Amino acid sequence: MAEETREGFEPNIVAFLCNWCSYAGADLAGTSRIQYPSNVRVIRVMCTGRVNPLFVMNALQQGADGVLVSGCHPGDCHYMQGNYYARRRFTLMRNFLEYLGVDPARVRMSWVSASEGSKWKEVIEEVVEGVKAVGPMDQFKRRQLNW
Amino acid sequence: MVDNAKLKDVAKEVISREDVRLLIGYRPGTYGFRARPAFVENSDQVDELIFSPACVSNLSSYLTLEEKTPLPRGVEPDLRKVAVMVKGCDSRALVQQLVEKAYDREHILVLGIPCRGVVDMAKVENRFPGVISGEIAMEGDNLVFSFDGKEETVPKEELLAEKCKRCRYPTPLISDLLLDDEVERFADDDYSDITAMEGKSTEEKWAFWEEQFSRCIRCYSCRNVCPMCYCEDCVLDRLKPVWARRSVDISENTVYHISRAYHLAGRCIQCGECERVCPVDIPLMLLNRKFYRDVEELYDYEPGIKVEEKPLLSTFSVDDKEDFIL
Amino acid sequence: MAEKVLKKEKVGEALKELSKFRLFAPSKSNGTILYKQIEDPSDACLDFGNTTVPAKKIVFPQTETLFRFMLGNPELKEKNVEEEGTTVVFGIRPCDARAMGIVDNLFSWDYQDPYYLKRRELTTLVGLACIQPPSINCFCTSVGGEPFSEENLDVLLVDLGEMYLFKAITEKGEKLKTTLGSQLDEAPSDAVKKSGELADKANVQIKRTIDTKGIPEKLPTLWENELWKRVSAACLGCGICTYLCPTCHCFDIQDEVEGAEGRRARMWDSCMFREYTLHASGHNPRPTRRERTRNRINHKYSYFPSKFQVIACVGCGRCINLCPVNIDILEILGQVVDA
Amino acid sequence: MKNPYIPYEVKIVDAWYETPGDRCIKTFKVTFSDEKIWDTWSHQPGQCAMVGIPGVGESMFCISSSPTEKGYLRFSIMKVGKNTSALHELEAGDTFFIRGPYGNTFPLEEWKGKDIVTIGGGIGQAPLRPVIQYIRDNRDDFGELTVIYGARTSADHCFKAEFEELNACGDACCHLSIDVQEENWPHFVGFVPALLMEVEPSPENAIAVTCGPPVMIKFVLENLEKLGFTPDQVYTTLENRMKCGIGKCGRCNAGNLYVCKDGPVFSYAQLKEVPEAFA
Repeated sequence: MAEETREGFEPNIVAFLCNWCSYAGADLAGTSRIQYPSNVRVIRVMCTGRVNPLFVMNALQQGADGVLVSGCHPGDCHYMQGNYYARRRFTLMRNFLEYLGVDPARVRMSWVSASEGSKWKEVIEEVVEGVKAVGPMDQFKRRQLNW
Repeated sequence: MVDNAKLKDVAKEVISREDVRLLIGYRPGTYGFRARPAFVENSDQVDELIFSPACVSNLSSYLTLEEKTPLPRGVEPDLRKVAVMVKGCDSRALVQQLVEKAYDREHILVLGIPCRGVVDMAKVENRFPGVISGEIAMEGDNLVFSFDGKEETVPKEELLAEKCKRCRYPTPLISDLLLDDEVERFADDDYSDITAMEGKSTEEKWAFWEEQFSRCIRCYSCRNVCPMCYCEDCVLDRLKPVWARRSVDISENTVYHISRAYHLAGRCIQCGECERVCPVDIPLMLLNRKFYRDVEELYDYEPGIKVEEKPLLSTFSVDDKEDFIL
Repeated sequence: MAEKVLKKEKVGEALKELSKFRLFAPSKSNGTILYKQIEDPSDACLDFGNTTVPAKKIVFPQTETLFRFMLGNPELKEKNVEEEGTTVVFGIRPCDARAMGIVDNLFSWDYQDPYYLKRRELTTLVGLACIQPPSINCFCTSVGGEPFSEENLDVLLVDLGEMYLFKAITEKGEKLKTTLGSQLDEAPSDAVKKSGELADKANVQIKRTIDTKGIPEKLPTLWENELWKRVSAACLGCGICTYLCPTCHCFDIQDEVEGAEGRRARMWDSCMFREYTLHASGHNPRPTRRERTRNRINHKYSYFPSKFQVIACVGCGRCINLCPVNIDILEILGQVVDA
Repeated sequence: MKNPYIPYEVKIVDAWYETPGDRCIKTFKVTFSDEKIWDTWSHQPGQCAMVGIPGVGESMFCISSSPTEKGYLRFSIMKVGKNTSALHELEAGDTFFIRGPYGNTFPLEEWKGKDIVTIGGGIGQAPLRPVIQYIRDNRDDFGELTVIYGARTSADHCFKAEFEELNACGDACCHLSIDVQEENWPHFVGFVPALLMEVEPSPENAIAVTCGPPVMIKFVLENLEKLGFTPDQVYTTLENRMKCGIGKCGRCNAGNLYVCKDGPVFSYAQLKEVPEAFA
């Protein structure tokens, strides 16, 4: 059964990208015609520090199979420190979700700068591969059948 | 063990002070071996005050629980101190509330109770079912139960609350008056329950938590009893936007429990109240303690120890671990 | 008419037979006794005090859909309760059954509530008499109930040691008796007498009591009494006392949307929550826990009796047993009497 | 048996803003999408309806049109929360859903032959409007009609054109007020209770109906007593948070009265017995 659903499974990935680095990096990948998996849906935020862990949970509830939070490299944050706060937050969040039985491959974080179009491609490929390996999110996704 | 006669004397003195408006302590409960919170406003009420191993409640919750209604025109707010009795674990809630600047230090008067442990009331009621009225005292390493004109002695480790068996801070970390001699640390935490859970497979973990969360009826007692959950307007009650829907199903319950536990990351001081009050016995401390252990391991941080500390998630270190980041 | 008994070794068989319906019975989950839909008879646990969550959740689920819709489409698809089919609640305590009778008043008052009433119609209640009060805080005898009360039950089971006396009370009960046919045996001649003795013994084992006479009339006169501040001082404002009360019936209605699909659903609500009465303007007619506690007690012991001539409390003791800070309705009522 | 939780779809015939600002008031004139519902629908002044949009929610509003105004219903709604904000997005041609009518009515039959004084403040005029309209449409059945109304500023006045028309046609005597003086304001300046004392209506064979913010009601009731109105000559409406509208969900009670079923219209004599009425 699990094998069947995983066959040809194309995950939905929600990516929260910071305006100054990762969003520009993804943009650069696009304008440079770098091919990367189309599973990702991008939400632009001003800084990774703005990403509330509730956003991640809400995405997983609503049908995302994986979530990526990506921002500037440490030391490069447009707001000086936002990504440092985010790093602590998501380290704990990821450990916790793993503890509950949600595979850590579903919640990822990356540093992608505005010039790293090719890194963006690698990151997305790795995230998509990871989520494909663990299959569709079925733990606490909203189940409409029970309605 | 705190001498109850002395306790009453101190309480009388405190509540008679002009700068104290309220004293929060314990009094006997209405049935069985229970004790419950007492709110003393004048010296006539101090006679009912007690302290015993039945005094499980963390009274520091009440410092942030008061609902204020607009005062009538011309009436000045009562800014006098609130005196509160705290055990070792409870005192850490005060410290953490002060770290977060929930109120001013001058607002409270802390009556510290060095504590040798309190009972797990469920275990007690299982051991002595159907007792209408009884008292518990601690003598050395034994608990003495008196009821129906008789006394029974039980070794304390049999009926002690789980949190007490892991307690690192039996003596209050903050106090204006200490009601007894300091108690040396008599236990420590090896996090064996957490490691055991971490050792399970992803499927086993979720199967376990799914069963736990599906029992939840969302009465919010775990949130309301928590001394660290004091937001006036809880994010989980909001209608715009809705983060956790009011409907009770595994999805919303999971989000509720993740949010509750996560909001206590680096803030939970391990008083165990949430787990104690849960009517459907969800092992909430197993969630809170995971964060507690991680925070200690990753950031060498223990909440509720020093008033001067900064809250964990509003600080960072450039060298924080980041091995999972791509 | 010959009485029947259900021998304990045949309980499993009987449950198997009943599981062709939507069958609920007490079940142990992590040490907590809760009603659970039973497919495997071994999941049921009849050796219990009382369930933590009352049986009301079977006829009045904590969350239930009222109707579904697609966004932008005016067609509203009403939830069909009939589809749930015949339901049997096995092992309900007499207090919980009595509570359903009390709540029936509310849901059939003026406007008929189709969801609740349909479910009540589909449900057969197989009660289990309390040989011993399940907790020291049981006080059913003070509010018109009894450990062996047959009120609102379709069948009453009495534990006689080796077997349960099977007493069909209503037509639905007789029907169930027919369904169980071969699982039931002829009762020994002394069974009814034995059951009567047990009932007398059970009544006197209730330790806590209160004389409720006059309370409904007295409560309105105590509106500004200082007792309300005293009894509510420790209240945390959680929903335990109301969610776990078998007669509490308040609900909230919320709309939920997933993509283009939506539903309007109702879910339990509690008068002990601040949001319960909060106006959109920010004004709250019950601004503190003092007013909310006062409303809870008044609703059960004054408002409800003034409308339906019955106290909305069955003395199951759950709100006392499970209150985190030992707020005790018997103590409150005692203060009302003394005030 | 009709399921009382299932609402009817209505279509907006016309919609306009009564007042500007953050808490603006918009009036909707609606008719049932299914014309046949008119055959079973009947409401009286004072009654309410649950108004909502599936996917957003519903809330209780008074029906601000009189049953004598055939073929449509009116709702005047202030923007305060989630549901009202969504309703304000709607324009003529759009649809929303209503169910009702709920609650009791103003006892207009009993009031026949009497002088009527309405005292309203802000959006509180909405439940009074059907009373005024009903009297206008049955003008000979009633005595003198005095309309007292105030809002914070002249821009915050609801139903402006209707007041002008009322005065002009002689059906009623209108007295308007604003809280603070503005340029070119010809009428009273001050709070509604003060305007009431200025107008000084006679309590003889008269009925007073008041609706508005709680503070205003409190002082209006006091002043009516000073003017000699007895509590059974004074009527008002209550409002509370509601969910079901049919006496089940429990939250709208004031003492032992359900506002949705026993109300919203109460005489002051009734409310004096209910301690929670003005909470």
